[in-house]
Amino acid sequence: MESNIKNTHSDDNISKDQDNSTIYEDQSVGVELTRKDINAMAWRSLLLQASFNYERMQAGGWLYGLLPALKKIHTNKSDLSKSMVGHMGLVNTHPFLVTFVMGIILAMERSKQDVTSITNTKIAVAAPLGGIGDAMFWLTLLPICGGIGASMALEGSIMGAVFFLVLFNVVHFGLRFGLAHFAYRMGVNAIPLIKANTKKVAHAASIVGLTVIGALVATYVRLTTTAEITAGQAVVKIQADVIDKLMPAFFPLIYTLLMYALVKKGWSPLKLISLTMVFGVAGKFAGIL
Amino acid sequence: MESNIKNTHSDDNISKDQDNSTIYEDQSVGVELTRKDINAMAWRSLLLQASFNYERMQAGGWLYGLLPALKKIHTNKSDLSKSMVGHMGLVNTHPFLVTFVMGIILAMERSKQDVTSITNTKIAVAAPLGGIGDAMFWLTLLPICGGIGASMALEGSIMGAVFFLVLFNVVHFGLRFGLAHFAYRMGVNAIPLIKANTKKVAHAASIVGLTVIGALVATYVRLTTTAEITAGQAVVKIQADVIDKLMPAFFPLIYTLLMYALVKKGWSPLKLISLTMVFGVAGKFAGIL
Amino acid sequence: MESNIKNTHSDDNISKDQDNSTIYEDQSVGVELTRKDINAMAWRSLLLQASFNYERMQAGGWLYGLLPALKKIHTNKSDLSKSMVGHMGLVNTHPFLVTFVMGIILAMERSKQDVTSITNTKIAVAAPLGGIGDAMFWLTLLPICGGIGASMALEGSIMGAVFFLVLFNVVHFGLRFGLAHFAYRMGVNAIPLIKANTKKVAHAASIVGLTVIGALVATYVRLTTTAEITAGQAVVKIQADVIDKLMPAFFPLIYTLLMYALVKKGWSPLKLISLTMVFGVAGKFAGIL
Amino acid sequence: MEITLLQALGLGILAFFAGLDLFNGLTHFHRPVILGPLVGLILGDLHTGIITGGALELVWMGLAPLAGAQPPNVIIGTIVGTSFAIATGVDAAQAVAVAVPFAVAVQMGITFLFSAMSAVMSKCDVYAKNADTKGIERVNYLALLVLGTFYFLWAFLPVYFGADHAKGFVEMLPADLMSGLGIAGGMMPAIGFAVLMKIMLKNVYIPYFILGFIAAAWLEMPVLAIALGGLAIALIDFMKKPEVAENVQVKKEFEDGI
Amino acid sequence: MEITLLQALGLGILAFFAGLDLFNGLTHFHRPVILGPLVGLILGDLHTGIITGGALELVWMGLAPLAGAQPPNVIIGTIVGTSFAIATGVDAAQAVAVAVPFAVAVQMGITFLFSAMSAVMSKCDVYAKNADTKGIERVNYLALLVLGTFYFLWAFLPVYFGADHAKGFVEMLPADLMSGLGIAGGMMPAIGFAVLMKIMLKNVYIPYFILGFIAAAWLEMPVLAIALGGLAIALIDFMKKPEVAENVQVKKEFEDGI
Amino acid sequence: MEITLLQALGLGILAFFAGLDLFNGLTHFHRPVILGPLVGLILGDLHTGIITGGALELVWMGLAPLAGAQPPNVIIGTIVGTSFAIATGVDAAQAVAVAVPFAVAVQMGITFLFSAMSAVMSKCDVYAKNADTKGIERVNYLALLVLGTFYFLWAFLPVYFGADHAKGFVEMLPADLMSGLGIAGGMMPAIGFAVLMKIMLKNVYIPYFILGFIAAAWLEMPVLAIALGGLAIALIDFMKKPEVAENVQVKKEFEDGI
Ligand SMILES: OC[C@H]1O[C@H](O)[C@@H](O)[C@@H](O)[C@@H]1O
Ligand SMILES: OC[C@H]1O[C@H](O)[C@@H](O)[C@@H](O)[C@@H]1O
Ligand SMILES: OC[C@H]1O[C@H](O)[C@@H](O)[C@@H](O)[C@@H]1O
Repeated sequence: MESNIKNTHSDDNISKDQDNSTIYEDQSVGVELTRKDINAMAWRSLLLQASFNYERMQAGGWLYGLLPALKKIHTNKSDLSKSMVGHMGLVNTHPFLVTFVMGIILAMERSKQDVTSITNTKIAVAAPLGGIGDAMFWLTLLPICGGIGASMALEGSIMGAVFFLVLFNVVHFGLRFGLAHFAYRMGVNAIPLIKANTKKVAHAASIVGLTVIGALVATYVRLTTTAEITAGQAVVKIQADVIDKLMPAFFPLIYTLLMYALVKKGWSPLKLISLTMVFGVAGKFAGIL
Repeated sequence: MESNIKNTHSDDNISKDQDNSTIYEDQSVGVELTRKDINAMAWRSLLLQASFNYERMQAGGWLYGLLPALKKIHTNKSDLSKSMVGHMGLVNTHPFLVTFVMGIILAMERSKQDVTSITNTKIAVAAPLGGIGDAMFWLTLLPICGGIGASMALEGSIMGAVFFLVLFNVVHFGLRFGLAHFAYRMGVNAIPLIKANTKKVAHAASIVGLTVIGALVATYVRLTTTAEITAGQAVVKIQADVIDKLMPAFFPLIYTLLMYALVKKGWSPLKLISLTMVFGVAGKFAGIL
Repeated sequence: MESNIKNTHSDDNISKDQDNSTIYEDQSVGVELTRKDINAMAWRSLLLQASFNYERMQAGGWLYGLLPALKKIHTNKSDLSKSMVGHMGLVNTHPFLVTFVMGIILAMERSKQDVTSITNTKIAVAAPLGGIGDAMFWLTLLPICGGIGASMALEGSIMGAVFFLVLFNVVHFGLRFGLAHFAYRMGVNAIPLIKANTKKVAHAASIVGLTVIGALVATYVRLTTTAEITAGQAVVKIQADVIDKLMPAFFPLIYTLLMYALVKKGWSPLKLISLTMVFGVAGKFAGIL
Repeated sequence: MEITLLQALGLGILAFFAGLDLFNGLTHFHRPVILGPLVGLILGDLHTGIITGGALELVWMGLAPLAGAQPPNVIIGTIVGTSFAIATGVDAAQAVAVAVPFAVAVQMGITFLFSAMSAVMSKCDVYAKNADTKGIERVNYLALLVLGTFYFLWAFLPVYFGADHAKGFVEMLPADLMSGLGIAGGMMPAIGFAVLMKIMLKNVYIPYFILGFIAAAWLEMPVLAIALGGLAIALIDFMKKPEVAENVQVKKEFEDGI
Repeated sequence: MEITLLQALGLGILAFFAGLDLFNGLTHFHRPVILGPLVGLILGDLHTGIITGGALELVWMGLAPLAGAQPPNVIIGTIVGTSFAIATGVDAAQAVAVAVPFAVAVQMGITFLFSAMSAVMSKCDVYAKNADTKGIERVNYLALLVLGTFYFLWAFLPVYFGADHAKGFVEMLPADLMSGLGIAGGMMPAIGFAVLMKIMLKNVYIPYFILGFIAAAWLEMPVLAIALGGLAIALIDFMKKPEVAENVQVKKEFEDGI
Repeated sequence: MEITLLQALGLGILAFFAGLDLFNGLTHFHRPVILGPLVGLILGDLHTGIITGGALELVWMGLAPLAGAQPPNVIIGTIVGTSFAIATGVDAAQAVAVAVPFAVAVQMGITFLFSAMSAVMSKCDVYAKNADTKGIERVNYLALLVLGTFYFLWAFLPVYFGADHAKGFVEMLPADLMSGLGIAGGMMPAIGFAVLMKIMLKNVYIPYFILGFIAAAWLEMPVLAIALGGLAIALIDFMKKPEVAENVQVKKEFEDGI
């Protein structure tokens, strides 16, 4: 509850605080971006994660993707720098859906929205799309294409590889370019609507995002115990007789929540991976995994 | 969103516009309708679809069912005509649940509501009941009774027919007459409530209606492909290996949405049926259905 | 609808009516309750149902559990009596979760809330926890532990009994004492919040409660018919061919609703049990159960 | 076996009333499970009538007119199919094959009729304007007569002249055409749903359509269960409002407080 | 085998405490899986006790007092049933048959007791008024004593006098009566749910009841899953409010704007 | 079979580009089903490459980097595993055993790289401040170069020097260690989800997490279905607001009424 209210407030504050430094000097609408410009953006978005890192995540590649357009929009150097600085902030989203966010953002840049509301929109839309995209593409599209491809490959047919590559990338590039143009065009006509609804859209997207993450935890985290309680000739299989009856995917849930707690505690991915490996190996040796 | 808001508005307008021609001259509450009158209405409602057609759908039979009661209520000829004209407007609902709508409407007529709000209520309640009724009676009650009857018939027993006829019509006539009386009595005591809540009731009914329609699409539209991709000795069954893994009932959904688009484009049922038949036959010859 | 609105109002009235007799004379915050006091309360809560009866249900045992703490808090005799009288009102909740309610209530007593709002909170929180607790402990935890224990016992191992006793009571006493301390501590810091949110918390708890009860009806009430309709060599099994196709757990639902109607009519449990037994035996003799 | 003129007429009359029952009366004695035996009675082979009727009932399961959209016509399908089965002694499966093209033809015929019928509505408007109740009733009665006659002919003619040639006629048709029509039959309900959606679907209801679809497609819940679920959701929505009112009220006080 | 007076007394005392544990203490050592072995110990046949206890545990699975509504009494059922099994060496199934009538009788006895107990509440009111804490405690202790004694008798008497005749006695009863009582046992939970509903069910909660029912009846989800789902829905509802507040606020500004 | 220097270099270059494709380009030619055959081509045994690739694809199914969290590295796993299978002619299963430790090592290496890379961000800030677009681009290109080289080495070295000793090396490792790492691999996605949750999870969204979990854990619905369900819920929430607005308005009038 509180946290919820609190955060709402904070949001307001952000969107209210009108620190001048966040307003572009040149307020005249920037030049129209051509289809070529948007395509360029989409192509460059392929390098979104070139300089991926755990501090800013995709920030470097994100800015890289926007640069040509930003240069066209902000003829005034100090505005350009202002905008670039803003885009070096942490951002992380799904690499296929990123062009959707980029398109909207470029539309906002062009109409010279203040940097803060641009940043807010960027985060609000990008973050949930990360989870959604992972679910849709990494954990649904990919396994399906992979599964079909593999089944053909196991019969020794090279067609498996071809089938996989084609099926997967039709979706991939279709989305990457389609969304780029769609979002930019939409963005141009809908700036006010977007500013007004960013929060609502983000809210809706987060609902979908968290729903799928909840599903992913149960679907993709594999963790079961082999522990048993033996009593005379009677045996109780902890997993089959207790856990599964109570809550399937119990351990995956617990472990994910543990990871979550540690992440919030600020543990680095490296530490988490090490921990997981120790856990797995130790558990195996202890004979409970 | 917009469309939603827009339509809300339009509704308001309608319910606001107080064009006098929609007010009955004689505002004195009409004579009480006896059980006999309501029964008469229920009996006549059996001809609801006598003059069914794609312009007004059940309008003709609907008015036919109300006539005796309307004559009793509107002693004043010009009022009677006013009311009859109103009831010739398009209406379509489920033939079993129709008496529920009729009952409410008669109650409103009797208390001399203005024609517009009567029409609004009629449409608002009738439309969703169409979808709900189809789901409950044509696609749940009928298949169950039919299934049982058929299984008995296939064993050569005439009881199948008897069983079917009895079971089905107990429900049928029970509802037809039960709802007629219930709705009229309720209506009389609840006019204000009804006027106030028409929108809310319609909203609730629409929620149920669309939910079941979504279910019906997946349940009753049968459309699968036999197409395969062959590569060496490896074979990919589009339906089993791709579609079913991605979304069962994918084609039924697509085809329904296609029909929907065409219906909105104003295609006539005749054209849609022809199209469907061409599609089915062509698909068969092409070997993909 | 109405009933809903009505009840809302009534609630307001209650919480508004500030009959002085419900205000404690001594308004100074009572002495801090030590861990020992809370433990004492938890221990005594084991006798919650000592004087269980159908008029006040757990009232007697409830008061019994609170007494030592109440004596410490209300040094002033007339306040003590006022408080005790308040706690003799009907209350019923789950015996494991009761300490959660007790903890909150003691916190409120200590800060000398007026008796009415204490009573409201007690009822509002206790009632739904009854249904939830039954679902979680009597109908989920117990069958699971029992099932495991039994399966071991049937193999002749005494470990079944041990396993059952340990597993079950770890949860039991863990909750009983854990909740007691948690609730009291929470209560102390959150009185205002609690007073403000009682209604909302109760609402949330009731949602969960009714959801599980709906589930329990379908899960734990066992009632099916053996009736058949025979026609020539064709046979229709009412349960398998009609009911199960239409609605599994149809009869359990109907019978529960019947019981509910009778309970509201004021039938005593004794009468309901007798009725149920007559029904069961008669049905058996009639050959339809 | 020869089908006599009298029998053919009998079947025609049966079709007349069954045809009305499909949209009016709705006792559903027009369903194969009942119509089959009746045809059997008329043709003097009750048993085959019962069996074939049972078989056809399963074939037409789930096919009913939705929002006026016609599936392949069950009545003519049953009458022609059953008569054929009795006349030539083939089994149900083949009877179906024969029934289908007729069922489809009538499906289109009726759809055409319902389009044409639109014309008379303007006439009704006039009657209504003049409060001419008799006129309205006449229109409805006439419409019934037309519909019934239509059915009479579609049952009488093929059975009287066709029944014995039907086999040959059908064997002429390519098998793919037949099964193609069968497939089309399975798709027909989509049209009805589309019309229902045109009538009922506003943007706000799209989510509920999705939920219903999911429940049926993936959870494979029966329609009744899903309808109940929809009802529950609708009720929650229906009973929510007051709170808001309440809130506004709260607000009111809060303002006065100022 | 003969059951000695001492053993019968032992069982009576066991019943005394188990009886209290059913509503107080709630360690659930009164469940058959534990009570069975204990009876076995007393009667000197631990093994049979364990087996029979296990069997009876399954019979009584899911039968617990809900909202004070009594199912057939598990304790007397277990003690009489197990003793009988040990005494006469019949198998569990028959032991159950013998246990049922006693279990049912005690079920009614306890229900009666809980009705009668209402009387003493007024006494408690007086104690409360006088802030007489001792009084309140005395009432509770006495109530326990009464309940325990009741159990003692219901275990001691039938076992001491009945055990060996029980077989004959039960064989006298028509089989249908027995299985009829069994069926009734299966229906008993409905009473508890009904009482819970009386306490908790307001119109606004009907939809949630429906949702829970659907999830269990059609989706066959376990109760825990459904409870979690209910929790999620409740939380959504619980956390929604603020928004409204927010809106109102928005409104406020908007007004000021004027 | 001996792996020549040229072949090893070829594999190294393959790894270079595949490595970039894992995070950039994302055509996913880096997945085993395609990478396997490519390795096969280079080592002159296409068939084994295809088969092994198919097998490894299934092993890595569902393992992708989420929120930057690395699962055991699929590329080095595939290249080393497949080369080993081709070189020593063992079956896929054993190839996997060999692949795992390398895959895990690289998983950690990359994670380390992504931590180190954080350092250069401050550099980017400076470039940004000076609107030095070239600078930004340079950083990204360099980063790609570093990453690619890292992959080159991890493919080249083990294959060139290791491939034939790999078997011995792996046989030295205790079997439990290997399967323990396998188990850990299955747990890795939890890390990605945790990071996603850190980014997206506010209290208000907890209920939706629960609903998604229930749908997957108990109803075993596929992710797509659950996402659709979430979408429906989100839309309902999204389209609800206006009403409130409306209400407030109502309120407004009501006030004016005063
Ligand atoms: O859809 C509602 C209603 O529409 C038309 O009136 C006919 O198709 C009926 O069979 C159907 O029930
Ligand atoms: O229903 C809540 C509660 O009611 C009564 O107190 C008893 O039946 C308990 O067993 C039950 O848990
Ligand atoms: O989670 C969103 C996104 O996070 C990181 O950028 C990478 O792990 C991507 O693979 C993933 O899609």
